[in-house]
Amino acid sequence: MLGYILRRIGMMIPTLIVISMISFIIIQLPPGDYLTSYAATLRATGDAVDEAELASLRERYGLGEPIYVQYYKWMSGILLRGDWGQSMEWRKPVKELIWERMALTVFLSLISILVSWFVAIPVGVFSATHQYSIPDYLFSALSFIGAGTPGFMLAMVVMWVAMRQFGLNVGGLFSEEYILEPWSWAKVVDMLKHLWIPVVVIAFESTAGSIRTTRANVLDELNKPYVETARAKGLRERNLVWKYPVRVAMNPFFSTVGWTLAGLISGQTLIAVVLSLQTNGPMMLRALRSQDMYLAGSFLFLLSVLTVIGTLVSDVLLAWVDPRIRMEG
Amino acid sequence: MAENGAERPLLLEVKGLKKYFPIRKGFFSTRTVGYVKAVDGVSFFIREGETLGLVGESGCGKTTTGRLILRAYEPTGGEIWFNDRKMGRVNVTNLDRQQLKQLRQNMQMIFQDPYSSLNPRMTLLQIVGEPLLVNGVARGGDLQDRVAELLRVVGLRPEYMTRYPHAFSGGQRQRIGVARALALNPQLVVCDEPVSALDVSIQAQTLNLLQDLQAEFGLTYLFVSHDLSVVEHISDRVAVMYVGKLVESARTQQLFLKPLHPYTEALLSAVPKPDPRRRTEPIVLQGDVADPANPPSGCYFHPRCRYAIERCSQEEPQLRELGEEHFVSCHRADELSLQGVASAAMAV
Amino acid sequence: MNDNRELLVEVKDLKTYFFLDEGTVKAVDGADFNIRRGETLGVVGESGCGKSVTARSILNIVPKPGKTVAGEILYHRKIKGAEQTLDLTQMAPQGDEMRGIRGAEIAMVFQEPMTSLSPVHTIGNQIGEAIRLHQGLDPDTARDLAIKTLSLVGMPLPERTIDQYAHQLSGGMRQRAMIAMALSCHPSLLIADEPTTALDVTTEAQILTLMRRLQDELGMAIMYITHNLGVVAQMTERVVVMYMGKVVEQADVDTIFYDAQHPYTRALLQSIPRLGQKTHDRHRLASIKGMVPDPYALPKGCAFHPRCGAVKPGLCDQVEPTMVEIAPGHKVRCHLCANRA
Amino acid sequence: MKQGRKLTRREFIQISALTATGAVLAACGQPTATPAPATKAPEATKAPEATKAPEATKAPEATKAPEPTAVPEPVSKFKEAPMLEELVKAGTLPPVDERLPMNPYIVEVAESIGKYGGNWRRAFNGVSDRWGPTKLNDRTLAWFDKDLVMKPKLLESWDVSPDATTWTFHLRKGVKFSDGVPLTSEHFKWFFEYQVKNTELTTTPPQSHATRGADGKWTICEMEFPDDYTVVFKFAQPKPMLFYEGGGTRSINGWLTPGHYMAQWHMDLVDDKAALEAKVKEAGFDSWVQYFNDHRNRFDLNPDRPQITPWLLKGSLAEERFVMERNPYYYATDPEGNQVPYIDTVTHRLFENAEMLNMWIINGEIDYQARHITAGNYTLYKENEENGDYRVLVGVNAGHESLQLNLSTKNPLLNEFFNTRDVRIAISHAVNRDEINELCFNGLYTPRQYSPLPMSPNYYPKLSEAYIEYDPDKANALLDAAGYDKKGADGIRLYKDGSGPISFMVEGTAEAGTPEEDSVQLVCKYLEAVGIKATYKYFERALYSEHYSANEIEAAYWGGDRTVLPLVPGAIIFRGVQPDRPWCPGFGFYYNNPEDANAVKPPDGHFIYKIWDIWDNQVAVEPDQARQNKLFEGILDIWAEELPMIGLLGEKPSPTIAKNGFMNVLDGYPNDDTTGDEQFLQSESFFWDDPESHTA
Repeated sequence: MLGYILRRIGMMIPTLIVISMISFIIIQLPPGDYLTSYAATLRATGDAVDEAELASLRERYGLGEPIYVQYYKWMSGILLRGDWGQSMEWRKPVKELIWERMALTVFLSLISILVSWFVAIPVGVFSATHQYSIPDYLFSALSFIGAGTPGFMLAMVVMWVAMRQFGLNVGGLFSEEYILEPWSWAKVVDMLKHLWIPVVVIAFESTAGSIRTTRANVLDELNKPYVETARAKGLRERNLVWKYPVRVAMNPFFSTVGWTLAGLISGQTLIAVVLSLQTNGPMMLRALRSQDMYLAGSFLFLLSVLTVIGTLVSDVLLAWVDPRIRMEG
Repeated sequence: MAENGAERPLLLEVKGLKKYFPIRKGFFSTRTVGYVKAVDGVSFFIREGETLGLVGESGCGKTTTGRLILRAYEPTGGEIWFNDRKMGRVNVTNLDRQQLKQLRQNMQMIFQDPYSSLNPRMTLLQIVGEPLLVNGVARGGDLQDRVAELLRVVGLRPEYMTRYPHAFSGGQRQRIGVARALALNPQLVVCDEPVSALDVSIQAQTLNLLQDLQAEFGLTYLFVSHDLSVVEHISDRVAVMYVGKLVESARTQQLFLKPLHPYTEALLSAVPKPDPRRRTEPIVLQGDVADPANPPSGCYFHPRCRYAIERCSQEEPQLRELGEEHFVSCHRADELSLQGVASAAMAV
Repeated sequence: MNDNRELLVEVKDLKTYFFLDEGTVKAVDGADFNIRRGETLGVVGESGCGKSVTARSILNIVPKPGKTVAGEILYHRKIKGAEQTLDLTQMAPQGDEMRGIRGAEIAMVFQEPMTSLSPVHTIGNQIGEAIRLHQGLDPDTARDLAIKTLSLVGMPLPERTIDQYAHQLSGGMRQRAMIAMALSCHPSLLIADEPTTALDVTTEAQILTLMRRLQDELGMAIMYITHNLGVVAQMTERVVVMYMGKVVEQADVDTIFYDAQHPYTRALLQSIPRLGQKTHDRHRLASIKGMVPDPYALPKGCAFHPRCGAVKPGLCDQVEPTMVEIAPGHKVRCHLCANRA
Repeated sequence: MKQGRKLTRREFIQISALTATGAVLAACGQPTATPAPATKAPEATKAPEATKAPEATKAPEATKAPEPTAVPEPVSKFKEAPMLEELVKAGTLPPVDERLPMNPYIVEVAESIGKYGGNWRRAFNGVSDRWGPTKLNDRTLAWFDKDLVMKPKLLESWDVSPDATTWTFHLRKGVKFSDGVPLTSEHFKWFFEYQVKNTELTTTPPQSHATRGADGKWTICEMEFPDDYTVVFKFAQPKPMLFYEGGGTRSINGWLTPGHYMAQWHMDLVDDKAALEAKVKEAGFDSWVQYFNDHRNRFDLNPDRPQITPWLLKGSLAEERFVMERNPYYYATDPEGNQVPYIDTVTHRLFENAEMLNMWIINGEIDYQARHITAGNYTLYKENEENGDYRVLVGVNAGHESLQLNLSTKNPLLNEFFNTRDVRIAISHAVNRDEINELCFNGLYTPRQYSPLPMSPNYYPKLSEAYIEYDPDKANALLDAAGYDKKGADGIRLYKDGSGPISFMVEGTAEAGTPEEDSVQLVCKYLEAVGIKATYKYFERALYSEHYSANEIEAAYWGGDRTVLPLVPGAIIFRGVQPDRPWCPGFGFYYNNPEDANAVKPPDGHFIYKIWDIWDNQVAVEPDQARQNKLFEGILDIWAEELPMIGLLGEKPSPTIAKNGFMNVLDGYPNDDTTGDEQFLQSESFFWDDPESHTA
């Protein structure tokens, strides 16, 4: 298995090189560059455009150079110095920007995934074992609504209700006064007060899908002969359901865990934008819109890298949880 | 018919047929580490109008052999000579795409699973008529007439033509499969476990149907099955396969009454006889069927064979003819006296 | 042929129905038979005749939307010498007592050894589970016992097999593992639901030999469900023939094969090709005409009458026959035999 | 709600209008009482004693504190914020009198003398939105009073020679950077010597320090620094608009540099060049120039850089929350000698989308802001005034809804059509401005041509009211008479040669569903009614800019702003040299550089030559602001005659959120980039009525 992983990693390298080139070309595709977009924004807000500043920036970022030179600069920076380039908009190293937000992004994603699983799996299992019961119909209806409601819309509704009905401070993960504060107990409490909205919104959407998946998977497994075997052994129904069909039905979950890696960067972008969460999603969206070349490129590249790694992780995880795959060969 | 069978011309002659499937070692690798020798140098022939039974346990290569003859798989080696009605005697393994299309009009297949081998979104007319349409044999009103005729032949009512497969029971579906196979009036029909999935009572109906059709249209069958009783019942001659190799072939009665290969003997002995008064202890073979990816040395059967001598583990036996049309690959075939099934009067 | 072994299970007028949107399927519709201690009872019939549902009714694990609606299943239990008779149909399926019987006193082996074992748990885990559950042993002792049971069923290298997964074993070995699991708690009744149907003939021979040996050694009763008349002939002492949810004939195995009275039993026996019977070419098998009727719309009268060669119009298609004992231990449900009682 | 005198918008406009009329006589930025040939900036009310003799031209030592004897006033002269008093008591800060100049800048208060303390909450949307915080801070060499008259601010006064080639700045004495270092002419010199003249740092000469000759070449001025508080510019050509061009009212960055700090980042001035090189590399920059320009010298990115702004950076704009804190050395007081700003801290909070900002507003989490706040949500803001405990003030936006027909379009038939004066006038008459206003903008706008606002000294009713009445008959008559009287079967007019129909695409960045998009669709409908086919198409703004940059645009629907003080930004839209308001992008390129690939030479006799001539040879060389304004009317006359661009609606209300209790802010202020948007009334004068309840 180790050899396999090494081999897969080896195969990833050419893939990633091609991906990095494509990322770079994609961000260069739209007309203009960061500076035209920047100037246009300025004009749109009625601000003066300082041509000297633009000229200096153009030179600063080598925007006049041919694309392959820019690409070479970028890539060699990444490979030789771990330098992902500078964000034109944020005037900061890309690496710093992404890392700054990574902790929050990962934290939020994990919490949401956990909450979603924590809810979805029991509900899905219940629905499956009580197929066509009233709670099953209820959960099904709920999960269809969940799957059908755009997350950003839900976010706005929840925010509005939280604000108008409960007078809560909404947006972001902290009250304004805590944003720049160092971590403290009060800050944690403050965060928990804010955290529930994004977690509920993000989890609601993915929970809906997860309930459907769990229910369908468990239903598939419930009628398998091995479940009957277990039943014939005299096991308690609840125990056997969790030990056998649910365990097998969880395999698809494990196999998608790897995919959530990419979601760490891009996940729930719209919701994060609506809720003004300082995660990577909104930053990526913003970078793409403002044509912040290196930042956008790095995001695209990272996304691809994480997708590729995620696939590997998924495969390994799946093999780990499923002896049928693990043992083969 | 076995008696006068010898005068009939050969329809199919298979020589040294091989099919190796590469083994891509497991989930975590894509490199080929070996081959499953699913079919490994199989030779037999079928005369026109006769039924050759091909028996063996699962994984012995019998199904693969059936498919190789139709070139549903590309053979790894060997020759398949077929006496085509139009093209004459051709080597199936060398045919080009066009010729193959022609050939397939004369070679058809009936599958084991009557549920999955029929497209649920097609009506009977479409299913049975498809080969006619594709090969430009009939269309429009002609097509309907021909399909109606075929359905009648297999014992289904022509009015069913517009229905979908799900409206039929397992036995009826198998009849649909037979009708489709017969649509182009083939010379050879490869029957791949056609009755294994059917209930006892339906199995009998289907076997009778196949026999009736053979008599009516002069069909030739390659009858692939693991059920020795069924094979005995329907075949003129029988070939036994073990781990990709043909170990014995002979006229049916000869093979069942006087087998020459210890594996055949064990197989026959293992079949539970439907007669409580003849409770026999079967010859219980030790261990499992050999792994075709990693077969034993010498005779593949030797680790399980109770007659094995040292030579069996060293030297691979060749198929040889002992007695008229009785082929066997066993070093000790001439010295052993093996037990067949006793010919007893049927109870009731 | 009388048998004075004690009764173990009495199935009396068992009715297990499935309530579906399309209608009610009377999967088991009045099954009557007994199983004595240590005997082997064969239950024969074509798919859908209700033989598997009968087995599940005994274990009280009929899947939804099925339900035992009538009848009794009397289980004569011996606990420390004391006799106790329980009606299994009256027990809560999830109750402690029922679960205590299930897997411990009445165990079951299923048809498909591949899919009947969990793909993601080791053999040892699945065998040990039953042992721990019913015998309250600690995991280590349970494991030792599981290894012993595996060697009992002739599993080569049981110490290694116990940590393997189902897919690593051959079909025969899987079925041995299944049998080991069923036997691990020394049940008094083993229900074997087509245990060799999915196996090759040489493997089948191994398993059949094994089961015979185990019965000799352990003395449990076996209810052997199969559609293979050869297996019935070789394995069982008494046979119950079922058709459309009903027992149509029951007798000792010799009687069934040599003196069957029900037209269905006879037709069944005639429709199978038998080894060593190849005498003439183009020999036709006797087949049963028509098809198994639609379970939602059973024919009036005797369910077999549309396919019966000896049907008496006005009687068979109108009146449902009752079970008649025409000879000691030989019961038939047929109008034609009614006057022979 | 306690509040001082509230200047209504109407009043404000009236005042401004009066001022504008008066401006003909009394030029802005010039005291009426001093009709000297050389314009002289008004002196501050409290003139300092005779300037100290120029001690030496050499810069004061960075660490050297000003001589205490230089400020002989008693300690009680100024008052300061409590938070600073504490620092002074603690000994970490010099007393207020040492921190303030002898003659501080006196900030006008719109309502009343303020109270100290509190925090002011705003929102921003990222580093590229630095202009919000920047405008809040940047009012430097000079600023406008309420009547839009430019007054010296950091400067005590200035002189300009009659030919406008020599400018002399007189600095306030004792102004200090936020690190306590006195600001002197040396800082102007540093900027000139080490930045302007350094061709690495400055690739094109800044317009503030150079003049363009007839040959189109730029010549850098010469500078003299006779003493610590005097800075002299000597230009090769007249430079009457020095303040306008150099952003004189805005950032100090175009004038001076805190060289005592920045020297450490300047390659020519460091001893250990390798060390600087290493720092540059470590920070991820390719060259020291980039690091210097793009990072070290930016107030919003480098909190260490000494400032002279009212508030100082604490943290970075690249954070979710951007905090600024009062500058203890800020050189201004209110009329009673209280050092400003009143408010302790300003915080900007990052929002990712406009809806979030709206949530904050109606939840009362924004204290004073007009930036990013749109008229389209006016009703929403009004409805939630009570809930959010704020009031909606309304400023006057300098922008207009307007239709630009590309007079330099490459399509010859369309070019001829657009360049027909009567066609443009017909189109102007063809649109029903009142209806657009009512249907799309709740009637909040005012029908008018693109022209200076009424409060502007350049207000010119002749232009703003020209051809604005809805008269489709007249439009049809004009079009018929212009030779476009033939129509196709669909009722659309044909070109003169009979080809056609006359059809063009109007490009814009207004997305479907916005009031702006509704309005341009209405315009297209009106045009169709008079037989002209115009189709609106939304373009992503980068694509839009590609189109106008290549002069490939036929017509555009895009705002027209810079109408408060049009001369300050160089009247770029009036001159047609602002290509994103593309009424003649090709001509604009030609004006800037006749060799430009996309330049289109206007045909001989085109009115635009007249406009350029008036600008280049009259307005741009006239140092006297009153005369400048008068001369500019020549251009406005041409506009009123030719109507180069079809203005529709203007005087757009600019909703401004002001939390109740946030004082010294007024309705009706001009909202334009040139005048600092909602900071026109000078943010350092804003205060909280109850600062205790508005702490950060």
